[in-house]
Amino acid sequence: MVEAIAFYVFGGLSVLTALLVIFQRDPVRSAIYLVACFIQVAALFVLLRSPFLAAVQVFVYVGAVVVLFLFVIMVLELKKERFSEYIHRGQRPWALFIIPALIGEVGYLAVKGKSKASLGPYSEEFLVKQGSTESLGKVLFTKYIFPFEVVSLLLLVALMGAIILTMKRGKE
Amino acid sequence: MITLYHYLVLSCILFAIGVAGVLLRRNILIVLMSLELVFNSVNISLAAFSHFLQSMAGKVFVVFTITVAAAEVAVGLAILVVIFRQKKTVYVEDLSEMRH
Amino acid sequence: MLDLFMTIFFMIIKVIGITLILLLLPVPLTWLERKVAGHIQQRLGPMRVGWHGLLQPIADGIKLLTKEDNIPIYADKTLFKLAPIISLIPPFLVFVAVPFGEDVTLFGRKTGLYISDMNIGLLYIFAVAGLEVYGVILGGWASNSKYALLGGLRCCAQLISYEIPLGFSVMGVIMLTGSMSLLDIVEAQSQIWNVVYQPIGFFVFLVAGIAEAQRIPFDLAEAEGDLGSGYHTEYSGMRFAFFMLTEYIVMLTVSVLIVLLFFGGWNGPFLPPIVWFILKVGFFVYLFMWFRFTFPRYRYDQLMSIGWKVLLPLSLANILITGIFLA
Amino acid sequence: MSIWLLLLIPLIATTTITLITRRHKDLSSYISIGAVVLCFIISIKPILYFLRNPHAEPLEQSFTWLNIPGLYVEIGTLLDPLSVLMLFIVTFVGSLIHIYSRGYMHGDPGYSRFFACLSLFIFAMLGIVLANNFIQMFIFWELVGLASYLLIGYYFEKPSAADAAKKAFLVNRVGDFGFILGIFVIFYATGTFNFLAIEKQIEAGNVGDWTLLLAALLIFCGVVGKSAQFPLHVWLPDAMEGPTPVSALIHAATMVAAGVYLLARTAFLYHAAPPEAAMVVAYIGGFTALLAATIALAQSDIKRVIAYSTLASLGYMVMAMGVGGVSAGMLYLTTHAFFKALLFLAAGSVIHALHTNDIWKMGGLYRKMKITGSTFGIGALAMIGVFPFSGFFAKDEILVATLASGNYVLFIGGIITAFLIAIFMSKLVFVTFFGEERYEGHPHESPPVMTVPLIILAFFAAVSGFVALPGLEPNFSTYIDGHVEGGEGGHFVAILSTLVVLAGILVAWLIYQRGFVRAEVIANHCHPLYRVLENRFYIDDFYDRVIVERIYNGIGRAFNFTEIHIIIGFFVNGSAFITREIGKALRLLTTGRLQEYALLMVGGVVILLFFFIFG
Repeated sequence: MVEAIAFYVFGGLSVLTALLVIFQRDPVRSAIYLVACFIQVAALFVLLRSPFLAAVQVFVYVGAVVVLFLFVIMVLELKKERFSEYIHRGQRPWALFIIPALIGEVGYLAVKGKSKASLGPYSEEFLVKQGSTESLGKVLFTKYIFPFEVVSLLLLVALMGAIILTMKRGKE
Repeated sequence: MITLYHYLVLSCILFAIGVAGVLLRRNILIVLMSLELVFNSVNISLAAFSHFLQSMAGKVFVVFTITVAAAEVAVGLAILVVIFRQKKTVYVEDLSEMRH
Repeated sequence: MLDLFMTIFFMIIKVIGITLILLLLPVPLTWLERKVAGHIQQRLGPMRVGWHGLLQPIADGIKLLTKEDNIPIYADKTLFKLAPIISLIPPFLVFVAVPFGEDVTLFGRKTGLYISDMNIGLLYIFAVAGLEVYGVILGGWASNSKYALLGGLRCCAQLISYEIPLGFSVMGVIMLTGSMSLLDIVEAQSQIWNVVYQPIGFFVFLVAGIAEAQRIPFDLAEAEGDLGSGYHTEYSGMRFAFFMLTEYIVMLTVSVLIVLLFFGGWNGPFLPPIVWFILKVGFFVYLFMWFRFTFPRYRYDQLMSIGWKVLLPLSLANILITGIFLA
Repeated sequence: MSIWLLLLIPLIATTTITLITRRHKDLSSYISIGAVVLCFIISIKPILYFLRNPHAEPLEQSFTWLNIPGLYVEIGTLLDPLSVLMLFIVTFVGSLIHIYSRGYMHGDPGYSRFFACLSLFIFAMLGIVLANNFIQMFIFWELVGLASYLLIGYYFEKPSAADAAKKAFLVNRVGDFGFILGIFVIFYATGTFNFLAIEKQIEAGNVGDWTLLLAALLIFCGVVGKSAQFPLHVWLPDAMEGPTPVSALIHAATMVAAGVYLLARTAFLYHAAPPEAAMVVAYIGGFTALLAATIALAQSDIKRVIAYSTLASLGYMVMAMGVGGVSAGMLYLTTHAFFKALLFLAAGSVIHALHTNDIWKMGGLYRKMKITGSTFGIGALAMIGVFPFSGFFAKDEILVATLASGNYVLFIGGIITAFLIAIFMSKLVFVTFFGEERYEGHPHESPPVMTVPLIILAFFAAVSGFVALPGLEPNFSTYIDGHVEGGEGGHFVAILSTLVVLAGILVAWLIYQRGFVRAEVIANHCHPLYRVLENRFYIDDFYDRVIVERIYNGIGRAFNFTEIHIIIGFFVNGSAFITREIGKALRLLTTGRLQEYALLMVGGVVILLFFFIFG
């Protein structure tokens, strides 16, 4: 009961804020609604019994990614856009047709699709006993150690790439 | 009772909103933000699968997705800044050099 | 049913209690800071209002409350009003996971001196503390003024940069304890404080903590010399007071975290735990004030290079060394 | 484990030099020398082990490289007396040549490149020696080809050197083509590449006669290529274009020895195959020896003469293998490694001093270069096969084995070859080091870094033959073969060959030292013959005129036609045309607007999902 209420509140808010993100004319406000949306998603992660993911969500998305967005918005001094030009007009009729179709199809698949997957060993009792974060960590550093290393390398490369891209090249 | 399907439908709606943002907005920053929305919707469905199928793989992949998203944003925004320095615009359709 | 009621009741009591403490503590702290400043600079500090100026903060408060609430014409009004509140929320959220002592018995019920003991406590604290930057950056943006914007950007870059060594410097402690719960971490220090094992970690945490609290020598965001007054240039009255409040609470948070992570929390001989806790936190709060009137401010590029080129490698080295010793 | 180091060290050395230390010439040379010397030190242990236990079982180590159904390929090492002997020759003589090179190549701009190639060469050669299966051997076999290509073409800015390198490479490819076909035949028949396993299968009689004959002849093709037997011998004299230490390395220790080693390694094959196979081997060898010795008479380039002497020696060795004298052939290989390396290095020392290759521009050098002269003399005596120098024992064993096998034609050919070798080797010594001084400039003795290897090699060239003394136990042949070969007619052969050889030296002495008959007079009298010899029986010209110009160019023209009209005209330009037309149509879609692409993408997903749901 409580869980259902929480789901509908957080889910509804996340949809609402997501809509606000894409229909704001002021990029700063978009970013702020994005933060709100991310926090709702973090709450959903808590509902899904993964507090670690929630914390990482807040840490990375809210604490870093959106701050970066804001930072760029401010560095570039992007102001509110005029009403007539913030949406790509030529695309609108197509998008109006495609987006509902997408929702309908994926939603249909989500509800009607039959999952053939079998249940894994990580039941709720198991997670409570073992600690969900500990279980995640163990899996991450044993079975998925190679992708983990690859991803960390990717992050490093992206970091250096970003630095080098934006570096002002001497005096040309 | 909240089931996997609730989460999947929610994720689907968020995904569609994100795609709509990518398709409709002219400001490349908002396009990137919409991409983040798409990432998040996928994360929700991954975490939901992980929870309801009692498997760890989904959560592990959420961690990876978040990392990759962070990398993507860093590089994407860096490119954006460089483009802005050169062309003084953030509108996607102004950036069509690759056509030639 | 009663049990649930009592749990909720205690929860509310604790939340209110901590909120009150956090809201009121800055009041004496401002007085203390001015007194410390005065004595370090060989003068008396506030003396007029009350005995040795004790009532000075109240007078200041009244003054701030009655000031004109000025909003610049070209400011983004919603965000301008929102920013101080946003900046005040994260420090409060941090204290959800911060314990003040061991379990005590109240009205015949055992209860912990904390709101929630999470097993990802530290991660939560850092995640929430990272949100502090929003108040700053939005305040700077909303004011629609060059000084405020520059101050906001600087401050944003500073906070983000120093969050990284701050987070990494704690890794050593987490590795030693094997837990991210602050209760476990404090408990693990009942014999020897972590600072003995983690001198580098402590140093990095202290420096990065000062930067996170935007105290001198890292108060580049304010930098009244070159930026007027940083991101809150345009703020006045209570909105300004909110930012001040935030600064003090963050300073308090950093001190509390230092004590919990590196100086054994409330562990100590003879005296009751809560007294030890207050003493230790007080010492670090005093240390911060002392720094403020002792060190000159860094230049902005120096600040950034300290963060990325000194603290970050140091904290990484600390993780490495700890790992080697643990392995 | 240490066995794998033998492969690893030269490889590391060559990569280090190529990638890191290329700019530091001295360091590069030290790395390369250090690597080969280290290999020598490491190989001492197995050498001593097999010296103490000559009848020990072969030591094999291997791990899987490829394992797919029907094909099992391993990477492995095989240590037995044979490979250990080769190990010793390669690393020991290789070390001396490396050290010598430090002096000889001094001041050369490509110093580091040279040493990197040397290390690569050693790596490849050790790979051949240690291989326990055909595939691995073939890989390193090709690597040797590559290394030799690089080294022969070391002075690649010189067209003749580049041509020589190309020639060596291509001629070797011809042989290697046969070699790999042979490997496939063997694999087809036995299902394995491993030497020991193949040997077991053949001994068990699982392989038919014709298959064996075919396999033996095809594998011999590889030998003909690498060991420069007739008709693929043409690359070896041209390989002189490389620096002299390279010639020493190719001729003495490594490349050409590989072919003989392969014959010894697969001796079981030739034992089991119908005798025709061995006969082909023996006659090709014998013919090559005679041919080379004849050609050598009329050559005047010091390195070229030695090169033809190598051809003659190789002919001897192959002939020995063919008549079943494996240990005799290996003994010749061993001693040859010493004296041929010695001859080349000494010749190099002379060239280093005079900067010319023409023996008629030398003479009387002994007075100026005592060490070089005397060591060259020892090498020549060993090569000629004068008692008690090492070559005598080796040649003797081969001739005895030939006689014992009943091939009188070959035996007589061998004797004649020995006579001819004696003539031109002594001619070389007399003309170069004695007689009147015809050189220009002021030659002087080479530095110690060059002469010390010469002295060491001279010592071994002089005495290494004694390992084959009949009384010795373990004797060289028991060491290699496990049994002593028939000594029938031993004394007769020994005396005969000594007499022949002495006669040869006498003839040379009379002509070139005493001037009893002037060389020019002979040349004029037998003018046509002399021309034929001088032009190497026109074999190279035959290859050039017939094979290269007619066949090769004819095929080239055919291919050229196909290339221009069918491949380029139809396929290349046609596909380009089609692509261009499609591109013109598709260009309308390529607006360069990111979001339109995204729209198309999402639209595609929607359509796909539609078919997924309702299809």
